[in-house]
Amino acid sequence: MAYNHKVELSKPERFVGGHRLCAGCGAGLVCRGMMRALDEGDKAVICNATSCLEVSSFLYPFTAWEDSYIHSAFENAAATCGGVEAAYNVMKRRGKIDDTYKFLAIGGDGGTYDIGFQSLSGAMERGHDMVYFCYDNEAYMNTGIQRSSSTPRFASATTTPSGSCSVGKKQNKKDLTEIMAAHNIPYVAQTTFLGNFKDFHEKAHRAIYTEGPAFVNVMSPCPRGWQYPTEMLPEICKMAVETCVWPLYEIIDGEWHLNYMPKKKLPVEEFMKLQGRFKHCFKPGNEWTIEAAQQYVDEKWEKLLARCGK
Amino acid sequence: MAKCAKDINEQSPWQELTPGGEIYEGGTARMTITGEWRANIPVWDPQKCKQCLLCAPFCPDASIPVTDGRRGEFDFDHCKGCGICWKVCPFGAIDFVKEEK
Amino acid sequence: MSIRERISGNEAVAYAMRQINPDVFAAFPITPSTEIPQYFAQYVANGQVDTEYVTVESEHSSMSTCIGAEAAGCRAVTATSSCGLAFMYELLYVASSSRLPITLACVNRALTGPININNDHSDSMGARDAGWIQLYAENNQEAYDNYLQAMRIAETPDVRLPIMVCQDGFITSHAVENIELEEDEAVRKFVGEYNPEHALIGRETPLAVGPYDVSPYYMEHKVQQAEAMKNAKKAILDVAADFEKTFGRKYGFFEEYRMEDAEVAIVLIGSTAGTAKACIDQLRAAGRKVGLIKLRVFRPFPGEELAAALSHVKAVAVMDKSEGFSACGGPVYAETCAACYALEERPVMVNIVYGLGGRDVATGDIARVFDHLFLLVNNGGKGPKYIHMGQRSSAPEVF
Amino acid sequence: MKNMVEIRWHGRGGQGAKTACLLLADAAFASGKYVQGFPEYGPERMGAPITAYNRISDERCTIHSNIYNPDYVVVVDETLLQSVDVTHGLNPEGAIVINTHKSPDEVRPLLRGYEGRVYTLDARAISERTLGKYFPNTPMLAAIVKVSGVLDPWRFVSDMETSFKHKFATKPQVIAGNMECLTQSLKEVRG
Repeated sequence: MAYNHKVELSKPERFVGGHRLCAGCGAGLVCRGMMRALDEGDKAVICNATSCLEVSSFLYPFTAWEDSYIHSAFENAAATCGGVEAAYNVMKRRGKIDDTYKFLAIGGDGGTYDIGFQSLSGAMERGHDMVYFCYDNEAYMNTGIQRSSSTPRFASATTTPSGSCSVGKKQNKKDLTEIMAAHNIPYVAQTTFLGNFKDFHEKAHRAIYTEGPAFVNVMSPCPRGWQYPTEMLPEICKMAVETCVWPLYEIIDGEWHLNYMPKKKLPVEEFMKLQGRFKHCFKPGNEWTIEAAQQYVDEKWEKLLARCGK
Repeated sequence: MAKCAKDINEQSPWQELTPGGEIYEGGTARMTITGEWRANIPVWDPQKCKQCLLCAPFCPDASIPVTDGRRGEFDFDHCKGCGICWKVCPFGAIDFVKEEK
Repeated sequence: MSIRERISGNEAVAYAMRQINPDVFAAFPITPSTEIPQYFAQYVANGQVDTEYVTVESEHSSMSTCIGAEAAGCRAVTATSSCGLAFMYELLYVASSSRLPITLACVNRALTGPININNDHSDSMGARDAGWIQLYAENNQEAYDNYLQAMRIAETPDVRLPIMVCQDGFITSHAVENIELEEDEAVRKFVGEYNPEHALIGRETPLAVGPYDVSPYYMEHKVQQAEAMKNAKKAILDVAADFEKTFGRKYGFFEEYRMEDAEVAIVLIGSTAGTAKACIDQLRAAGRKVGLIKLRVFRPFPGEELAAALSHVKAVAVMDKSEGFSACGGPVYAETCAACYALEERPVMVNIVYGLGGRDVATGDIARVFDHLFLLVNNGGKGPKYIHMGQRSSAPEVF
Repeated sequence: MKNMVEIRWHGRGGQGAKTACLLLADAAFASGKYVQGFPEYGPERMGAPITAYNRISDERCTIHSNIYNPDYVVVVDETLLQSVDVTHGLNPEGAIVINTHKSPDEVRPLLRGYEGRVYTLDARAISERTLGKYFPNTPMLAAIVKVSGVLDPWRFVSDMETSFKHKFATKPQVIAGNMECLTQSLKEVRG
């Protein structure tokens, strides 16, 4: 069914205000969008990795979730979710429940790319009927902006600060979306917050309503960690896509689909210059960092185009 | 034992708290008034608003209520004043100003 | 009618699991508990159970899976040993603090390192403060019987705590012995159905589990957990009483063996109790008043009851099959001493750390412990209190 | 302990010594005894020396230690005689049974001065003859039953038939061979 923005936005809110995420936090947008992608009438259980989101959305006795929710630890959202799904299967089989439930795991890049990676990989391999959403804000924000394997090269984080002898993080960002695609699960996608949220919504909906495991990677800017004024979030997301730093694509049953081709691919500095974490890259003498970042994006983009048959 | 979040507070004795910190209802975070965090406030002009609803999904705090395809006044109990809605409005129907408290 | 059989301790636990037909089994192999998920996999393959059998990629995920499944309103079980239990460590706390009555079959094995696959209690003793109920078995019969009682104890509404059913790796897990099994129907009737009031799925209202707990709530939740562990004492005895009524075998917090007039006694846990009983029979035949207390329940710790049982004894050797590295004794010793502190007249108490990493203990070793206790009775309790037994040494040692 | 018999098995990983030990426990259990059958485990793999134990008695044995003074020893692989002190602690009133084509007198010099009874059985020959393959554990099981007298041999044979019928329910053609293997072994033990 075609995306109808007004209809989708008129649904009852399933991730409510009153949570304690920072003003302008991208994670809140992922949660709202993810829950909106559920068909009305379908119930859900959310399994949350320890993260900014967790400590902000279920601070006893206040839950921001209208649906059942479980947080167990930092590194095991996927396995916990698998356990809930297993319980559902057996309860269904034994005729103990009639309702349809969907199982959504959600973690930040720390709980997904790094400490929770084994748990995620295992759950996806086992084929649980669940979706794992990663709200990727490219560092351990909950503990104070330490680098993760998702932090892009040259970003300044509190454990990879820029300094007279440092231009920020030394390594490139791990490509988790590709790694998840290599699990040969039925659905993998990456998206972010754009325009009327059509891209996000359609991917979240497809992920939830694909039988078997699915993974959605959502670039979710963090104003504090990326050092930008809160209201700049939409612009940053737009630039991530227009520069091809964060291409929109999905892998359906092993087939790669590019969802958006920029009319004119913008230089990567258009994305970087909006954020304080790359500020040092623009200092005289550090021009090479931007060149290197550009080269990396270009290489990745060409590979992606080839994979998507473009 | 208290069953509802509204009956639980920092004066509740241990016998009154739910075991393991469970909560048996959804959306109790609404009781938290995060609107107090705000320094700047969005101001909506219904006259200029074309009801395109581009602002609504961009609110991290679910503070732009939408009913039957039309948005209403901000939920100032929960709006933290991030200003994203002001930025995404294509029609200048949302202003973003310092809040006088 | 009981069924006369001969099976190993691992098979006994797997057999109990089959009879109970739990909702979710999260499986990951580790020696010596591996056979339990293997037996169970065969039950699944043969259609003898309709459990959701989840073959996870690690023990960390097996406990996580159990947490998710139990919170969803199901009976979730797993089995592990040693490093596997250690890998679950954080989740053990999550399970107990979230008040999820998960059942874990722990086949005790030395905790690395150096790596060693044989028996001691360092794995479960390391987890003793994780908020789990812990039952220990002397033999395959007790492993089976404890397993049948475990869920009812754990799921008691004012308890709601996870439970670890322990037995000694290889010594009982891989030893075929005679056992009395119960009929499937009788077991199912005894164990009953699990229908928690609140669950993540299948209830009118949603459930949220695992909050961030700020200081004004955290302590209250810990007090609740502590109360639950106290309540577990009653639940353990209630379930044992019903078990005895149903199946005829009697259980309590501990077993007293020839303690009535004992002058000296040993306190220990697990399979060594059987070896000690054989030794005690020999010594009693020679007219020596020796006895044994075999702890079945270590969490909750039956301190008052244990102190009462030891109150008439002159000297006690508390034998720990794990090193606590406290430099002053193992965990069973520390807790037994603490319990006996309230006695007006306390026995002389020594700690003997033994059997680490599968170091074998024969009846002769136990006899030497009793000899030492009589020596202490006669010398007024002089000498070291923290003793290791069974190691080679280039210096003179107590044993 | 009334009438308790303790047996120690020596074999190599993968040869079935542990299985034979458990089968003996099964057979003794079937005849109404209290049994223990347990292997001593290490991290070793196929081919490494392994030890397994049986206790068989008329009442429950609670002892859970290894066996240091066995009444009987079974050696499933004669090459172990070079490297393992198989008669260590063996009761001089008891006996040892060795899988070899040699006679008891021929192997006695390898037993480090053991003065008790020595029995041999050519398990390879019997096994290859009756089963078409080398499975030493079935012949050695029969041998220890006969030598120890812990079970009535013919009652044992009939119990084993029941057990084989259960074990080989899907391939009944192998039952006859196994039964033949047992009976020939009982007859051919040399001592």
